[in-house]
Amino acid sequence: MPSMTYGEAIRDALAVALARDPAVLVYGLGTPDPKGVFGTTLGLQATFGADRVFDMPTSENAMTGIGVGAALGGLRPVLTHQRLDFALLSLDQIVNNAAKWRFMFGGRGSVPLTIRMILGRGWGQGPTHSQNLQSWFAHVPGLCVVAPTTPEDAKGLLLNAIFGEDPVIFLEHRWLHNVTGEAPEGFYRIPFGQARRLRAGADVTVVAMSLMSLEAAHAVDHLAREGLSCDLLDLRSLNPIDWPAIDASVRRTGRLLVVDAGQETGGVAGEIIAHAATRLWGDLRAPPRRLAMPDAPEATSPALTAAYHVRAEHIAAAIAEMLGRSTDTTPLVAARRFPHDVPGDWFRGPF
Amino acid sequence: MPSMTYGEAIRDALAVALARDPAVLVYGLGTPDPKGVFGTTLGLQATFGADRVFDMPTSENAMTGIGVGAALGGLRPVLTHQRLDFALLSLDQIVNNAAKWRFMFGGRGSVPLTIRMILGRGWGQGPTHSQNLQSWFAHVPGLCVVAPTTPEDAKGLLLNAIFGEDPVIFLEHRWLHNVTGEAPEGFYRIPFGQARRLRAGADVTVVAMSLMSLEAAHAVDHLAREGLSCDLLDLRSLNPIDWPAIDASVRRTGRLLVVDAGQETGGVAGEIIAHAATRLWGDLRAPPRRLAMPDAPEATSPALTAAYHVRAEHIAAAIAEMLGRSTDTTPLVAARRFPHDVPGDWFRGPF
Amino acid sequence: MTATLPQRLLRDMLRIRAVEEAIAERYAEQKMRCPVHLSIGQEAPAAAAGAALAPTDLAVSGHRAHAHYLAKGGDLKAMIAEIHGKATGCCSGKGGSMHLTDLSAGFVGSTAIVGGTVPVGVGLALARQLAGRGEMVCVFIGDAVLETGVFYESANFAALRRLPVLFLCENNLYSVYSPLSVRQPAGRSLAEAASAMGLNATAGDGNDVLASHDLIAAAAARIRRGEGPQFVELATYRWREHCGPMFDNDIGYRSPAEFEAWRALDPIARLTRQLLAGGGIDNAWLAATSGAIKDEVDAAFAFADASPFPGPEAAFTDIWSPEVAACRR
Amino acid sequence: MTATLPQRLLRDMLRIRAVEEAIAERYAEQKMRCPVHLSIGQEAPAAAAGAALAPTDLAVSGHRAHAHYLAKGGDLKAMIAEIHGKATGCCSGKGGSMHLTDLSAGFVGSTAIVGGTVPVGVGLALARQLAGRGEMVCVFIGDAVLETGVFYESANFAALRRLPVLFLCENNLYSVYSPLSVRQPAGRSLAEAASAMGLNATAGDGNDVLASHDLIAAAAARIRRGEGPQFVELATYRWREHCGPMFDNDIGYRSPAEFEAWRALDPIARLTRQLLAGGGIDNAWLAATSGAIKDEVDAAFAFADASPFPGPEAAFTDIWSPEVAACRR
Ligand SMILES: Cc1ncc(C[n+]2csc(CCOP(=O)(O)OP(=O)(O)O)c2C)c(N)n1
Ligand SMILES: Cc1ncc(C[n+]2csc(CCOP(=O)(O)OP(=O)(O)O)c2C)c(N)n1
Ligand SMILES: [Mg+2]
Ligand SMILES: [Mg+2]
Repeated sequence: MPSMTYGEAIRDALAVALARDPAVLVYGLGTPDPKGVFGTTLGLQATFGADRVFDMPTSENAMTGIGVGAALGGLRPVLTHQRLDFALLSLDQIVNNAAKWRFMFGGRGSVPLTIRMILGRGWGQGPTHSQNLQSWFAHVPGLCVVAPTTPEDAKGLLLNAIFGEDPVIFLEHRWLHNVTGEAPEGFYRIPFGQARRLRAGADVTVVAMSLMSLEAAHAVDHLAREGLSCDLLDLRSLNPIDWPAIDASVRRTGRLLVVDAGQETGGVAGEIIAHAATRLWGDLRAPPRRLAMPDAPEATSPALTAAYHVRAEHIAAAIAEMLGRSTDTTPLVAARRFPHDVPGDWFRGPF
Repeated sequence: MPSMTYGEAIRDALAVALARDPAVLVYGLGTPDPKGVFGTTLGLQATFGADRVFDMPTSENAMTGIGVGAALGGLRPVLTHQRLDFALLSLDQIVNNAAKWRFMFGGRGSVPLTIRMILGRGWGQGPTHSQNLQSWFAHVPGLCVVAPTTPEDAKGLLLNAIFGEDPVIFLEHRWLHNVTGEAPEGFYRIPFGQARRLRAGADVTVVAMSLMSLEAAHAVDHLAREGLSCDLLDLRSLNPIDWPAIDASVRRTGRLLVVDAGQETGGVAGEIIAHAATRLWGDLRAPPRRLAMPDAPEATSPALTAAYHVRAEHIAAAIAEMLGRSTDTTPLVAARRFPHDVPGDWFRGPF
Repeated sequence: MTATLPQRLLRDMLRIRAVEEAIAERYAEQKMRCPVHLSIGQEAPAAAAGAALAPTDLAVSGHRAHAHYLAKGGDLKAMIAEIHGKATGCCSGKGGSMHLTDLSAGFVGSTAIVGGTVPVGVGLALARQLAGRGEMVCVFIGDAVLETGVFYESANFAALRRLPVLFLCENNLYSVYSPLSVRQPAGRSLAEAASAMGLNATAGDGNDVLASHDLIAAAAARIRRGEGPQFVELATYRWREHCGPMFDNDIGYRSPAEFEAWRALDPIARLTRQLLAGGGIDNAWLAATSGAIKDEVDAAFAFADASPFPGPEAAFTDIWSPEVAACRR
Repeated sequence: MTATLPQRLLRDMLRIRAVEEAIAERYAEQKMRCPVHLSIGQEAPAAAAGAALAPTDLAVSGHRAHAHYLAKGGDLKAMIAEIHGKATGCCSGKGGSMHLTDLSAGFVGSTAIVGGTVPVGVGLALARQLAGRGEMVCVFIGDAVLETGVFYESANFAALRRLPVLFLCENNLYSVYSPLSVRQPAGRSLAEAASAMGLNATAGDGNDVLASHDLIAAAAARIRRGEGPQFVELATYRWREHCGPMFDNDIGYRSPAEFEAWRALDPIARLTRQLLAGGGIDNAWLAATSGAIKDEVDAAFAFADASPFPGPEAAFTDIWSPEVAACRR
């Protein structure tokens, strides 16, 4: 399998989809511009034409409804928001039209519309460029929500979104765009509703998603070196959720930590914990736990984001505590050789 | 204390607020029309003038932002949506401006904007006129969310919303408008973050809100006649939540049922159960439980709403089951002498 | 003998009115348990559009859509059954009066959020344009839609891409009980606002069905010639209450005199007089047509009455695609 | 001696440019860790508005707001500290470059969602009108704002209530890297679209600061006379990249020739030439003014550098009011 970045995997998925089916459209602010949505749409207009790959006015609400209409008209549109935050303008169309069309017309018509939303963080993105409202979308009957972590999953889940028959919220974290991994060539689909086991283990079940799965993997690897064995599930799909995988893991470990990529109160982690508490009561040997973004907007100053996000060291410490152990997390912190508010050395601002 | 309907209590709160402070504005679609938003705004324009009590264009997003600006300009606006569903058009202004203004400007400016949202149900309201997205709002840092059940609380919480310094989502259920109760005359405020104990009991803690608190009270009274003793908390405020009251009750009863007025996945009930599972683990003697609207839009046909909502009999059965008992809920069902899709005899359609 | 255009228009208006009046009459029986927004008095724009559009053209609409659905050729029985919440309804009972669809007639859907289908119609037009097909899309809107941001956003994109879409605006002066004066600045016409967005806009008398038809047909012809999106504003008046079966001139938001003035412009009476005078129809035609319509309407109500309700499990289907629904279990 | 209007305008433009260039120069030091949208090249509309508005008038803006904040009298030190994420910043480090506020100068706030402050400005105007006070509100917008639904909704309400609000639109031809041609239909002017909503609209050369000032002052005068909301479109051009400190004429979305043509219209060079020629200023004035500005800018950066960062606990304050925050504990 070729190695590529997460961003390249998304571009690859779009190129494969556009080539495979003339019904596929790719649009959104800046789609054909020289930056190509962080590289994810570069060159697509040149190859597939301005009819199918195009820019749009700053009209998020209408352009979502236009995607709904295009989908009802037989197309498979992919709309991209450079930040999830901008999609707040389009929630009426997402919730009242895209998510409900199939239901409210009794199955007459479906809306295969994919909406990519990029999650911002750090480098002063600030209060309105770094929200992750994933739990909102997961709350809406009729929507699917995916938040892939790896290039392979990003490509396979995006293709599944495009060629499926549901409206899909596709959440991609800006900090994952430069992460590298192997991904199959050509066309393949990864079905929704299946978590991926990133690490197998016996002592505690850790459920994470998106960027948090990478942080959790660092934590789990660190603890493995100290003899603790964690079962790490990358959720991938937030609706539908892979309850069988979570249930099976918790039944084995008796312990559950959920690491949420969104804010704590009313988040996806809470839902998973509620599920475990109500349905896996007898299997839990200790109180379940969650780590999440605090109930606060992300501020702009780097001084105010330093203690804001959940990182590997917090996850490792929480797991150790759940197991009545202690762990020295300094190596985890020391492994990061760049400031806390950037995803890596490659990032020099401004976006 | 005079007796009044819930709708009259809201009208009373608005009249008291308008009379007390010239900064108070009341607006929204139909505010001064002959129906007066189900009676809740009747006559206010005649008394307080068209400058302060007014209709608006069908421009939910701008009219919310205008409320934000008016609040920043020193006013205390109350905006009403005849259905919560219409507010989906205004989420950008609610989340990115109203909820964040104080934070993103470092405390320079606050937004005392009250947004009333009426929750629809039954009589064919259908998929886009009967949503309760309360958990969305409760997820947003900077917003307060209240969902009163009684006339007294409706008035006191609305006055607290209007004269407080936060943006508040005030959720009023259409089926509560005709419910009668006593409410104090004149000006009074009920602070947020305080649940109200509707029934005191020892065997199980039941947490409910809005219309579900009434259903739960029926269930609890029914079970009391069978010797089961429930501690029923009417949440009133969904953000902030009265954790001390919930914690104290669960510590005594060891059992928790949450009855959600919204949909199950990602709902407020899940959050309360997650809280209990993570923080009250040692106090719980049995798995916590929740009842909620199913993860489906509400359909229009009465045949499709008959088994859709949670009613007193479901709550009673769930509680009995949690206590290893059985209960005959036929009296609860028999007590309702009108069709399942209307709040009472007084309702003859269409809205 | 096939009907002349005026005959078709008159027949369609008579049929729409008969259906609406039957709903109004029977609403109190409490068997139609959903909100209904009737078009009695404003049948002309719908009938005119129905005749000007090709059967393969598409249409979308809003809360007051019975007339549009019927004029576009939507199945009457399925609509009445839908309003009754029956399994045989056009949405299998899930949508009610405010959600109508008949894909075989090109009526894609009406929904209940003001302005909500405006971009949907534009998206359908985009799909048609990309497919290189000649069909156009008609988006039925009311005067309040000119207050929604999504209208301007949609119109801008339609103009930008020169999409084959017609915005057909029935200006009946009111949004619920609110007159235009509390919603839009005095002296600004709807057509002007639309025109400034890049739509080719015309306006006319929405109680004159022949003139309305000419305006719409001309706009449709421009669309088919590739001249881009069009806007037609038709002045008309709703006779009954905003939602529900009653008259409401007594409650104070509009004067009985205003109502009477508009009722005198009844588009059906007007065309009937015209055709009777000019020999386009005779009383026999009228009696036969009304009789046939009455039978059809009665049959539709009988069909709805006789139809079964959906089973309770149907409340939980058609939410996700079958594949996704399967893994949510 | 007090400055003449042209002197004030020139000084304000020079000051804005000096601040922006200082930011651009130092951005690579990675101490300003937030997105910055510079107004270099398009200083004239801001300076003109700053001079035409009264200090008690209010203003709101969007992502590209440094110039507006400074022209309205916003505190320079607090802005530079804010961009540095310092506790002394105008938002105590919470907002960064895209969130500026100085209530004492009437600059209520700028935010980062395109169109987001448009209704906020209208709401402020409503509050001012109801208070019976003479102040007006200026809403700074870019050309992309004419694509947002909220603009039309807000303009409609402003026109309906004849609110004292000025929409000041800097048309710099681009939204990020997207030219107007991919966003709005050819041949439609922004001012026309605004005018059709009921705003009194004028348009002019945004690189001619004196003409811009006259247009804005005339619009402001109409507002103060109670003639209702106004719209002024000023044509201008952003010299640097959309976001960040660099030039970007090499990346292909616009031609170097276009850039050079606009740069030749530099509003600062133009007014400088004019004033030097007409005796409105001399070289000594220029040197003194530039020197004072340089000192002020250097002092602002020194202030920012010397200022402390906010403590980490400040990440979790100012979310709810103190009363509500207390019961969330
Ligand atoms: C976004 C939204 N806001 C409010 C409503 C409530 N509402 C239902 S119909 C209606 C009036 C619409 O008026 P108009 O478009 O003129 O159509 P008419 O009823 O006159 O045919 C309103 C405001 C709604 N359905 N959706
Ligand atoms: C609702 C929304 N959509 C998209 C963006 C991304 N965005 C930031 S600035 C900008 C361009 C705005 O262009 P214009 O209004 O012309 O202002 P300019 O940058 O040219 O000064 C865009 C699209 C945003 N901030 N908000
Ligand atoms: Mg109307
Ligand atoms: Mg621009």
